[in-house]
Amino acid sequence: MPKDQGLISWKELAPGMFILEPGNSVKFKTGDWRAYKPVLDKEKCIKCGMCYALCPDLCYEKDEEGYFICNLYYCKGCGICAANCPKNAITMVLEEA
Amino acid sequence: MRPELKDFKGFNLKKLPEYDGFAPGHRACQGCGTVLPLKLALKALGPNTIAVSATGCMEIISSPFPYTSWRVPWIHVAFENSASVASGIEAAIKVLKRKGKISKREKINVVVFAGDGATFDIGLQFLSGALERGHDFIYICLDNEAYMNTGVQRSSATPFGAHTTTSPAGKVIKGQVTWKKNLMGIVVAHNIPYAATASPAYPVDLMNKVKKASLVNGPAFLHVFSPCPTGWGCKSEDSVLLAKLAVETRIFPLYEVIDGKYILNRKIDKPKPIEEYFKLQRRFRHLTPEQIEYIKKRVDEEYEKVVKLSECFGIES
Amino acid sequence: MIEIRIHGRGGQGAVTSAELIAVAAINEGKFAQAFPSFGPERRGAPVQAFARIGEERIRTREKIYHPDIILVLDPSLPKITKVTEGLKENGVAILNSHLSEEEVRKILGDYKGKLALVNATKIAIEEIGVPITNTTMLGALLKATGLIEVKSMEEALKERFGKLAEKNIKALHRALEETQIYKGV
Amino acid sequence: MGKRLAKEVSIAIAEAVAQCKVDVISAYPITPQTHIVEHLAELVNNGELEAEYMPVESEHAAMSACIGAAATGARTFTSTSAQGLLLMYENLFIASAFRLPIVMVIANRSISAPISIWNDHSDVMTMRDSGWITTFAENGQEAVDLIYHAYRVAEKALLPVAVNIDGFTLSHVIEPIELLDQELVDKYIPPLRMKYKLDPKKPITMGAIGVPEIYTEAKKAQDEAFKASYKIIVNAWKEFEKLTGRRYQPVETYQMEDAEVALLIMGSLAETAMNAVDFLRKKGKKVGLLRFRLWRPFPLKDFLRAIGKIRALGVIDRAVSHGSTGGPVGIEVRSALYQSNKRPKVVNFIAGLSGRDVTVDDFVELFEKTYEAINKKPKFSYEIYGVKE
Repeated sequence: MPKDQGLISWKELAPGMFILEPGNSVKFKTGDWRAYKPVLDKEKCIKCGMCYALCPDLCYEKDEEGYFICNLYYCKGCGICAANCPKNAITMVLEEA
Repeated sequence: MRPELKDFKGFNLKKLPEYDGFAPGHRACQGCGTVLPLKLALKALGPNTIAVSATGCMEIISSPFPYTSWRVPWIHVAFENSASVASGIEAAIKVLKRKGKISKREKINVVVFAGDGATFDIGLQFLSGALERGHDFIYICLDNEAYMNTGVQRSSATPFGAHTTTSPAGKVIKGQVTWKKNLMGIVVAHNIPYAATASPAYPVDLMNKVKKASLVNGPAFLHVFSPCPTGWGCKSEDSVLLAKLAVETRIFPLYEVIDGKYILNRKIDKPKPIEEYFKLQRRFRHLTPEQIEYIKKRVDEEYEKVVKLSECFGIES
Repeated sequence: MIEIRIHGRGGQGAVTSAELIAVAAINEGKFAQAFPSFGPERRGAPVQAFARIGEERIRTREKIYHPDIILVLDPSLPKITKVTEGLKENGVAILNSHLSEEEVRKILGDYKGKLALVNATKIAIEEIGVPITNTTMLGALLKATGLIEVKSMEEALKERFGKLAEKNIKALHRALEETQIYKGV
Repeated sequence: MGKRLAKEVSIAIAEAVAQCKVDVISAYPITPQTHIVEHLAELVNNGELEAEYMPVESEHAAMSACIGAAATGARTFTSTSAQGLLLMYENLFIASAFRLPIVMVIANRSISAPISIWNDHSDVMTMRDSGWITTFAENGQEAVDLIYHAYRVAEKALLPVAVNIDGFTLSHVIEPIELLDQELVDKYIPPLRMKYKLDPKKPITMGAIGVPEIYTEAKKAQDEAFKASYKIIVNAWKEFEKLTGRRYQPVETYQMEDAEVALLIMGSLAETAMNAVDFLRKKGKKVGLLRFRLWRPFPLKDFLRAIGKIRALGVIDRAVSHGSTGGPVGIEVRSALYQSNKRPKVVNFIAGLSGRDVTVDDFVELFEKTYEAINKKPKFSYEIYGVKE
């Protein structure tokens, strides 16, 4: 079993099995849980930030132009962003196989 | 109004803080309406925060070794005792500040995240003790209305009529037979400075309430409505919509109680039909017209109580 | 090693007298041990407390079954419990009583040993203002046994009672004067 | 050196805890430990001790609060007995797995039912697998010294320590006790510095899920740390001896040099038993006494060394392990001897339950019963001694 699945020597564990690296779940890909992906229509987008606020998976990041872009490494495809976009700028599209 | 809240400034949706105390890569279900308010709360609190989790979904999805989604210091001890653990942390901070081992100027938020089972049921005594002792901490109950972590068993927060695996919609008894416990009433009876209900459908309101909770000296409590697509049998994209409908149907009124004074945040004069809320969820699919009638009546009664309480203090939202 | 059993009623200070005996003895450089009987009794019920004094380290945790001394704080107790139970033949029974030696021996039944009597209730009411006889009875103990120096007991009382010590010391001294000692028969 | 004063053991313990400059005390009343936390409350409220005193709503909360406080870097204390210990049970395992240096005094008391407030060891024996360093005091002086020792060891080993004192028979006894001078305490117990704690400047995650791929490793790491604490414990006692002249060892012996029969006891009963040894020695019987001061980690080597050349050992347990092959100590001792070449006959007595007095006469009888085992195989694997038939 590879190390990133947790199998390491007991000698390498911090006391108490504490995890010393904060927020290291960023390394963990949840994007492959997804069947649908959000697609943004920048024409309609008003950069209100609702998708950013409501994404349970913290996928949205602001780009240089101020648009909120979904990081598909994490996006599980729940569709909350699309359902709550006030301008219907996001559509959920079936992932291509 | 409490002096700590005098200069309170709310958040702006367009300019939310960049810092997230919670990291992506967590294992919550698609469309989880419980991790969503958790994320928002940590955003509101910022990095100078110590978090305590009760056992439950949020603890499980955030910490499968060797990964952690917590960017703030975090501890999980057991199911029932997160309020006591937090009170120990708060006491330690207090005395270590007095002894000069922690800088006196440093404001450290101590926040608990616990589900409805951990709060309404198994941890109620611990919560009561911590509130009564007056620790300066924030307790956030993420209420998804059943024991989701163990496979959707009923809790005392499960709504009347709802199907769960231990309150099944049977041929004779159709779902939960009791009304949801009035937790806010219990909490408010402890005379704490700040208590509020909040919903992820109103993210800025929720964050503002978390911030207020952190500003007041003494215990603060947030009862947060937290839709669970898996447990409720709804579509993952509907969890925010359901949170919104719960407010608009008067099922989950949004209000604050500051020093015992009730403030209704959102008056619902023309409530949406409760059926709109029910029909999106499998847990209510079996409800009989009589049950729905009973629920409607009781929901209105409970809502009116909050309206009356807020009117008697005469504070406009 | 001398073993003392104190009989009182809950709330009369039996435990405190055991404590004072130990404190005074330890302050004299002796070894001592004091402990209550650990029962569910509440105020008013007959209770016991124990003390041991020795020249060497005391190394037993047994209860006291064969005391050298019994100290009875309440005049009504001998009628309801056999206070002399297990008392050594050459021991001494120290009782709070206004009765005569003869009358007391009658109540105690077959007890033939040394006896010390004092009307501690009267002294306590007159000197302290309450019928709590524990400190008065300590005076009787000192008179009857010479086990602890009066000065050490006074110090122990001061340590324990602070401002209230003075009245208790007075009661103690009156008991030292008024205690009557009767040899065994 | 401190002054020799007459003190109730509970009061002396509280004063020693205060001398150790504890930061957070969480307390819930239960007989017979109450005097300890009452006196600590007095010291805090009189301004004599700078600490947070948490009058929590249950023992479960008491241990939970200790975990929270210790995880934040505070020196903590709590105390309990019997049902209280059982109520905090699940937290005991978490405290040790988190490697938190919590110190707890257990004023030992029997477990319900029937409800009883008196002393035996049935409470502490339930926690023997919980990963707490566990010591037993024989008298008031030792109880106090074990407190100093507990903080020193807990913070070096990063493990919680439970100091056991017999309820009432120690907790409520007044006897001469010497507290250390404050300077010595400060020397012996340096300020607590936790490398890993809840600190926003250096965030860590405590209490993550141990998936099947890591749980075993986590337990192995904990077990190794626990075993390694033995050295820390012994060294702390050596250091204590240097400072105070008072000598402590994991296994205490009395008249064991040439003993052919011995009793093994834990706690304050051992003092009474010494009188029985003296009595029998005068009669020419070669008897001796063993006492575990350290119960966890189990002092295997010390024990094997201490038994010398005895032919029979009577193990006195103060708890019942229903349907087992002995009392908890008896089982442990038999298991320890199994791997050894030295194999005295072992008889196991359960005595002194719930404050039932075990007198010098009783110990004489127990010695006699143990003697019998040399030539005669006992009919029982354990005997509940002194029970009324």
